[in-house]
Amino acid sequence: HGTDLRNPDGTVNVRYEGAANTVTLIELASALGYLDGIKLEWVGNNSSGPLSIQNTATGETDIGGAFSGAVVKLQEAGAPVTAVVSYYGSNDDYFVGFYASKDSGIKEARDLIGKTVAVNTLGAHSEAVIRTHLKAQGLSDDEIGQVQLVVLPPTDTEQAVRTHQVDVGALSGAAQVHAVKQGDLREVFRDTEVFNNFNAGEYVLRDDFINEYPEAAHSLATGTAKAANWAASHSRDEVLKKLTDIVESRGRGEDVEALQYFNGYGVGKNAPISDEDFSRWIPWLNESGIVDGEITPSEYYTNEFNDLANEG
Amino acid sequence: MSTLVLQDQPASIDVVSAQRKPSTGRAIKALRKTLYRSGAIIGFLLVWELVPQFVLEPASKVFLPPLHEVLQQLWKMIISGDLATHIAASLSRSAIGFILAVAIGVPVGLVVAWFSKVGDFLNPLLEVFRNTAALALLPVFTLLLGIGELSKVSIVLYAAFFPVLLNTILGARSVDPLLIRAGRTLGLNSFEIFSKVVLPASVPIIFTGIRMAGTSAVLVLIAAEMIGAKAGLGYLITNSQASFLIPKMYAAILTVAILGFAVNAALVALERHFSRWARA
Amino acid sequence: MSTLVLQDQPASIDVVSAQRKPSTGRAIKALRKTLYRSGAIIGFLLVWELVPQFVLEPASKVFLPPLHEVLQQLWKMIISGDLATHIAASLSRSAIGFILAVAIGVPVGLVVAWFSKVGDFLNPLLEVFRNTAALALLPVFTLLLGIGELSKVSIVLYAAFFPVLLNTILGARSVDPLLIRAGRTLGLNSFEIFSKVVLPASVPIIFTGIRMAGTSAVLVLIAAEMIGAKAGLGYLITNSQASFLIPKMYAAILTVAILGFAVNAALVALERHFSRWARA
Amino acid sequence: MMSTIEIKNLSKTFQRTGASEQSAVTALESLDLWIQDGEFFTLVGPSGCGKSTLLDILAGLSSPSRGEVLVDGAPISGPSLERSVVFQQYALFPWLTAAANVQVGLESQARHGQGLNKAERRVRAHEYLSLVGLEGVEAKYPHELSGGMRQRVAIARALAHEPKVLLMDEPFAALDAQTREQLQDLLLDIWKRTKTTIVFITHGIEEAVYLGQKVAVMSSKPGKIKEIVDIDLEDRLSVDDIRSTRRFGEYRHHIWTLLHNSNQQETDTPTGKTLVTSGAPA
Amino acid sequence: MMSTIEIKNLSKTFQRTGASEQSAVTALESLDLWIQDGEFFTLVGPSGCGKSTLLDILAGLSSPSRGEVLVDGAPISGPSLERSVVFQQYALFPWLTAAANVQVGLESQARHGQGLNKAERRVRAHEYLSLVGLEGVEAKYPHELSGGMRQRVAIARALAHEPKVLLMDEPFAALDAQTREQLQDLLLDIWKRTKTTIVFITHGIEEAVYLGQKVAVMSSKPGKIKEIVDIDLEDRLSVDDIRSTRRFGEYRHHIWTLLHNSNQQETDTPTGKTLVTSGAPA
Ligand SMILES: Nc1ncnc2c1ncn2[C@@H]1O[C@H](COP(=O)(O)OP(=O)(O)OP(=O)(O)O)[C@@H](O)[C@H]1O
Ligand SMILES: Nc1ncnc2c1ncn2[C@@H]1O[C@H](COP(=O)(O)OP(=O)(O)OP(=O)(O)O)[C@@H](O)[C@H]1O
Ligand SMILES: [Mg+2]
Ligand SMILES: [Mg+2]
Repeated sequence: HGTDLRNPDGTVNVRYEGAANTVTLIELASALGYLDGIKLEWVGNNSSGPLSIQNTATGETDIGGAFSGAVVKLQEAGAPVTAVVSYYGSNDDYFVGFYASKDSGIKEARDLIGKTVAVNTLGAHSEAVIRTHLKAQGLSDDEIGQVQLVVLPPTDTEQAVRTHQVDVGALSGAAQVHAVKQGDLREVFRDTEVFNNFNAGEYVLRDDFINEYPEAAHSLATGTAKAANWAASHSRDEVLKKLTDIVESRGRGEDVEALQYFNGYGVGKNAPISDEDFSRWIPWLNESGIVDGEITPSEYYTNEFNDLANEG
Repeated sequence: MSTLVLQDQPASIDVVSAQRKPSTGRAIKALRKTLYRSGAIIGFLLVWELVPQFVLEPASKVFLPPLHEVLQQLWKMIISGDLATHIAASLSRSAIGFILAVAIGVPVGLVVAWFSKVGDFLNPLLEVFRNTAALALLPVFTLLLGIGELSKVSIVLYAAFFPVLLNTILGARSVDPLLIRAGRTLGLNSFEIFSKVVLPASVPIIFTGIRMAGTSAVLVLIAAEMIGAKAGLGYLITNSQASFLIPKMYAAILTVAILGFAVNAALVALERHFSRWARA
Repeated sequence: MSTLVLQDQPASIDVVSAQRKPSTGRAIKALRKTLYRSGAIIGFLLVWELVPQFVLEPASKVFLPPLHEVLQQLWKMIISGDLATHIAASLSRSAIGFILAVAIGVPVGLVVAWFSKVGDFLNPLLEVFRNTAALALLPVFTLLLGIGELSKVSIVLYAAFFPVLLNTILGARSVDPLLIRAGRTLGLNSFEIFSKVVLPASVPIIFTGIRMAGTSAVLVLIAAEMIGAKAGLGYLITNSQASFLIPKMYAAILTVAILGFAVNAALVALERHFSRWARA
Repeated sequence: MMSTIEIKNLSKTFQRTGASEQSAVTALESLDLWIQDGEFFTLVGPSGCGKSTLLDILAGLSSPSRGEVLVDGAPISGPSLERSVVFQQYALFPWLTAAANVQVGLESQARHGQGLNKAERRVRAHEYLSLVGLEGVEAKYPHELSGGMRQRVAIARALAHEPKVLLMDEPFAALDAQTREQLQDLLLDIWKRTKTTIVFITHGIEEAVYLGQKVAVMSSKPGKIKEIVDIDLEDRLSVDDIRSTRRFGEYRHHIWTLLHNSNQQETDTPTGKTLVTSGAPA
Repeated sequence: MMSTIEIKNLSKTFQRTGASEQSAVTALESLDLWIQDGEFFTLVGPSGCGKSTLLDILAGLSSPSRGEVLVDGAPISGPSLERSVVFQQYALFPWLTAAANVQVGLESQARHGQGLNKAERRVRAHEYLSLVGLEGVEAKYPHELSGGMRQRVAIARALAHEPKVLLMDEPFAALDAQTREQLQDLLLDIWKRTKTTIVFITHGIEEAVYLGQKVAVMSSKPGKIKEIVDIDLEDRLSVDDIRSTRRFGEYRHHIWTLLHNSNQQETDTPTGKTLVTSGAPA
């Protein structure tokens, strides 16, 4: 993309999009001093993974992260990007759950037929999980088709479920904790029931960025993995203190209160990427017509820059 | 800039019969004229087709596919009936909101204009609301009215209401007082003055408002559908974008363009019809 | 509806001197009038304050906080300077886009109107673009121009351009041909006819377009800022919403409302100034 | 079909509230006038002398400040179909065809239960359009008609419901000289046939003399009747170009003198008078 | 300041392209006319006979289809400050003050290097506004003036750059009768002082006779000069109400007869003629 990203001091300037009231893994990595030779430049907030990696593909940012399925779709559409490190996943602490109002009578997969489900963005994690789950629960394609997905900002989802504007809402992270705390919602299922613990999304870099600044790619991937490990290995209080410091010092007019709902990044140790992280979604990708037949997962990613992953 | 003001009218009176058998010479001329007039559009479409293919680098081409790919995609959606579903969803929302806006805006506007006390009272509030970008209120509509059809129709109603209302007030206020005097001497009572003089006299200006409302309705609806919808053209655009179905996204945008054009043309035709008596 | 057409002018001629010392009776009257006129706004604000406190259930109250909470929040943001930053970001974007739209739209409009061949050629394309909701194109702008200032300013430019352009064309076309003939007999050449007759004669209609452009510019900017921005009022709204800072969101919306009102008032004042010669 | 109009001690004052202090304009002061059954009564006077004010009061569109106006002995309480008005600017409803315009008054009558049915109304409209020399324009909209034709439609509209009195406020002022003369003849012809009482306001001395049996000359500030001149000319339509005759010239001159003297004090600055000409088309 | 106008065998045809076949309207046919230095020349004729067409050609705003028009021996090649025009609808620039309107022609002159400087232009504007009886309105916008005052400004504007010829197309038609008479007198007065050649179009026979040294009567379809009447009256301004005199009546009648005969065939249906009155204010 032609623009020289190198700063006068020799560091590489890396543009990225953040998220409101949240500290992303690279931000944490940077704050922890794990990003050698990198200077992060915040260009705005974004709550959609697909848009985030699109902006990376078009050169608006240099790093973006999204759900694996979206990474596949972007590459299948022809964009020259490669995934270099996992940046979120699902485990017992951090996961995507599907919640209905307690008085709604929705308890299991079959109850979802003909109902509406709110998700944060289409074509991504929640959609893929719910489709896969319904299929696994033995629903026919026709029945699955009757489950309507609606895009809603996560903050609206809670209220929308409570007031029955949607029947079920997909929630994760802070919005999830906030909603569950009220005690009037019931979890119908969560993504870890479908796949156990898994890495769900990757940071991607543009291929030309990788070629031009391999050491920066290296620093980003490894730093992210280190930060994920740091968050998993420190006490909640320590992590929260760090995150609070970061949010308070960056002055984006955010709400530190929201951090109290933080419950990890869900990403596995060392944040590696595996073939499975992509092949897991093949049925859904096929069904939604984005890819035909088999895919070769190894084309989409590399662990080459993640030293921790290479160590095993 | 025509100084030939006299020309049109007598000519159109005399020649109604002669017009029935256009000569071939005229046909060719008309064709050439049409071609000339479509020149810019054709040029634009050509650029769209050729630039992505021959000028852009592959990485950009992904996000700006050539026209034929977009048309193929459009055709697919037409065949499958998908497009019809989305158009129907968008059209019905904007139609309901728009019709409500007209149905409420015109009578309220007439009342406000007629009873100038009411106007004095309401005007400042109306001014504030009118100048509050509908989209800034989108979150409020979602919070208060939910994410369903109600909030979408409401925001369309909101966006379309003010142009209708304000033009109705303007129209009714600018009715020639002479016509009202004439009406009174012809035995019309207050209500008849209202319905038979003020209303018809305001029609041309009201229609300007209605046309503006049509534009607003479409604009705001697209934005509203980008958030919390499961069908509609706005939904189709964001959804396609999120799934990197870029030709599909352009097909949806093209549809919005054509739809916007058609809605406007329809309103202009309606306006012509209802204002045909207005000074030529 | 006033039939008292004669009244204003002679009165304003005779009484300029008498007006200098308004009596207290008049002051009270003016005050009462102002109060009456603000009645609806005050009523609205009261409802906003009281309904959330006494009517709504607590769960809904979270999403519609009473006015004083919103004002507190607004005050905090004013004190901290946050609000100024966001206003500055939004204002500068819309101002740049808007000024560009005027600077390009007016000359292009005049040329199109004057050279009717050019008009014939461009018109269909302009019609299509004009009716394409700017927000439907937002993804395209982001794809092609990125998520930075350029794409935001461009979308404002796009949205503001068409009202200016089309009203300029309309204005220039509806210039009384008699004035042009008069100009020619007074020794004006083509360019002077253009700059000294057509342009000033079109000013009132051009200004209508400019006012519409102002509204469009704000509307579209808010939407653009809702997607991918790091400052600006649209960003403030969505960001506050995403952070559950509901009073902050309302404070931002209130700011948009006041800003919209102020922009419109400023444009109306400008219009008055430039059109003061137009028939009263 | 006829009516006597008695105006007794009529005054009209306008309050002006635009400014800090209320100033009042006395448009008419202590005006007395007697207009007979079936008379063609013309009224000339300088701009702003209160002609239109008087006509408005006769039409019931505004009410006297003092004094009274009786039509056939009864005071005027508002507009009525018995007194039709023809305005200078035609005042046709532009969204109605010529025929529909002519039927407006007829429909009002019908709503009050004393009128014609729909078919009869259409016939009547046709009849009155023919009376003013307009046949075949029933379906045309006002903007498709010339100024002269529009004023003919307005006259047909004013007459169709057969009022007792026809009030006309400079009806021909906006027309060109030749069309004006045509319509003057048309009006005389109609008057002779229908014998409707006509009150006709004009600025034109020639027009006043040509049309009126009586010409009232008004003076201004405040508006008063200066003199009423009886016009004794042979039938205008039977003589070729009566306007060029000596007798006509004498009447003309007499009224000219009356007007000229009454104008004298105000016309010292040539602008003085025209300032008030707010009625002139812009 | 004066100029001879020679019109030789002038024809003007308008092509109408609105319909399927091109139809042509012959507005003027083989017209010959000779207007002398400093003459006050009036032109009357029925609506649509080509009066405005002729004036447009004289102004250089449109060109002849055949024949030629010479001013002081040279053919007209376009509009020129030597020939000023006053239109019926004033045609003032509404965004300019009265004084600024009057200066438009002066500024054009200045741009061509043969004019006055800024201060002189202001003085000149004041001078000509005084000439038409308007003092103290320099800073007013047209909408603040009455119709009569506007037309005065238009006359001042036409004269300020001291043209050789003043062309006037029904300049007083939109004014009320009394204002019109005032402006007629004003115009005569100016003409006597400046001795500018004036070509004055009107519908009004009275106006034509009152103003003109010569009255050309036109007939229509196609437009031709029917007769040119020399008017031999004493100085209008020195006689009280010359319009009511016998001699005036005779001229009036003579022209009336000329017009009446020429109109005869077209006026059979009263609507026939007025249809063409497209110039009437709507
Ligand atoms: N509604 C009104 N309010 C205040 N003053 C008025 C009103 N109507 C008329 N006048 C004043 O009353 C006087 C008479 O006006 P009117 O219109 O009756 O005159 P006119 O004789 O019809 O004049 P013209 O010949 O110009 O039509 C004028 O001084 C005018 O300014
Ligand atoms: N630009 C034009 N195109 C076509 N026909 C025209 C045009 N201008 C004038 N005519 C025709 O030429 C004839 C003469 O018109 P012109 O305006 O000169 O008449 P006039 O004597 O000025 O009429 P009036 O008294 O109504 O002003 C009319 O038949 C008119 O319809
Ligand atoms: Mg009057
Ligand atoms: Mg003419």
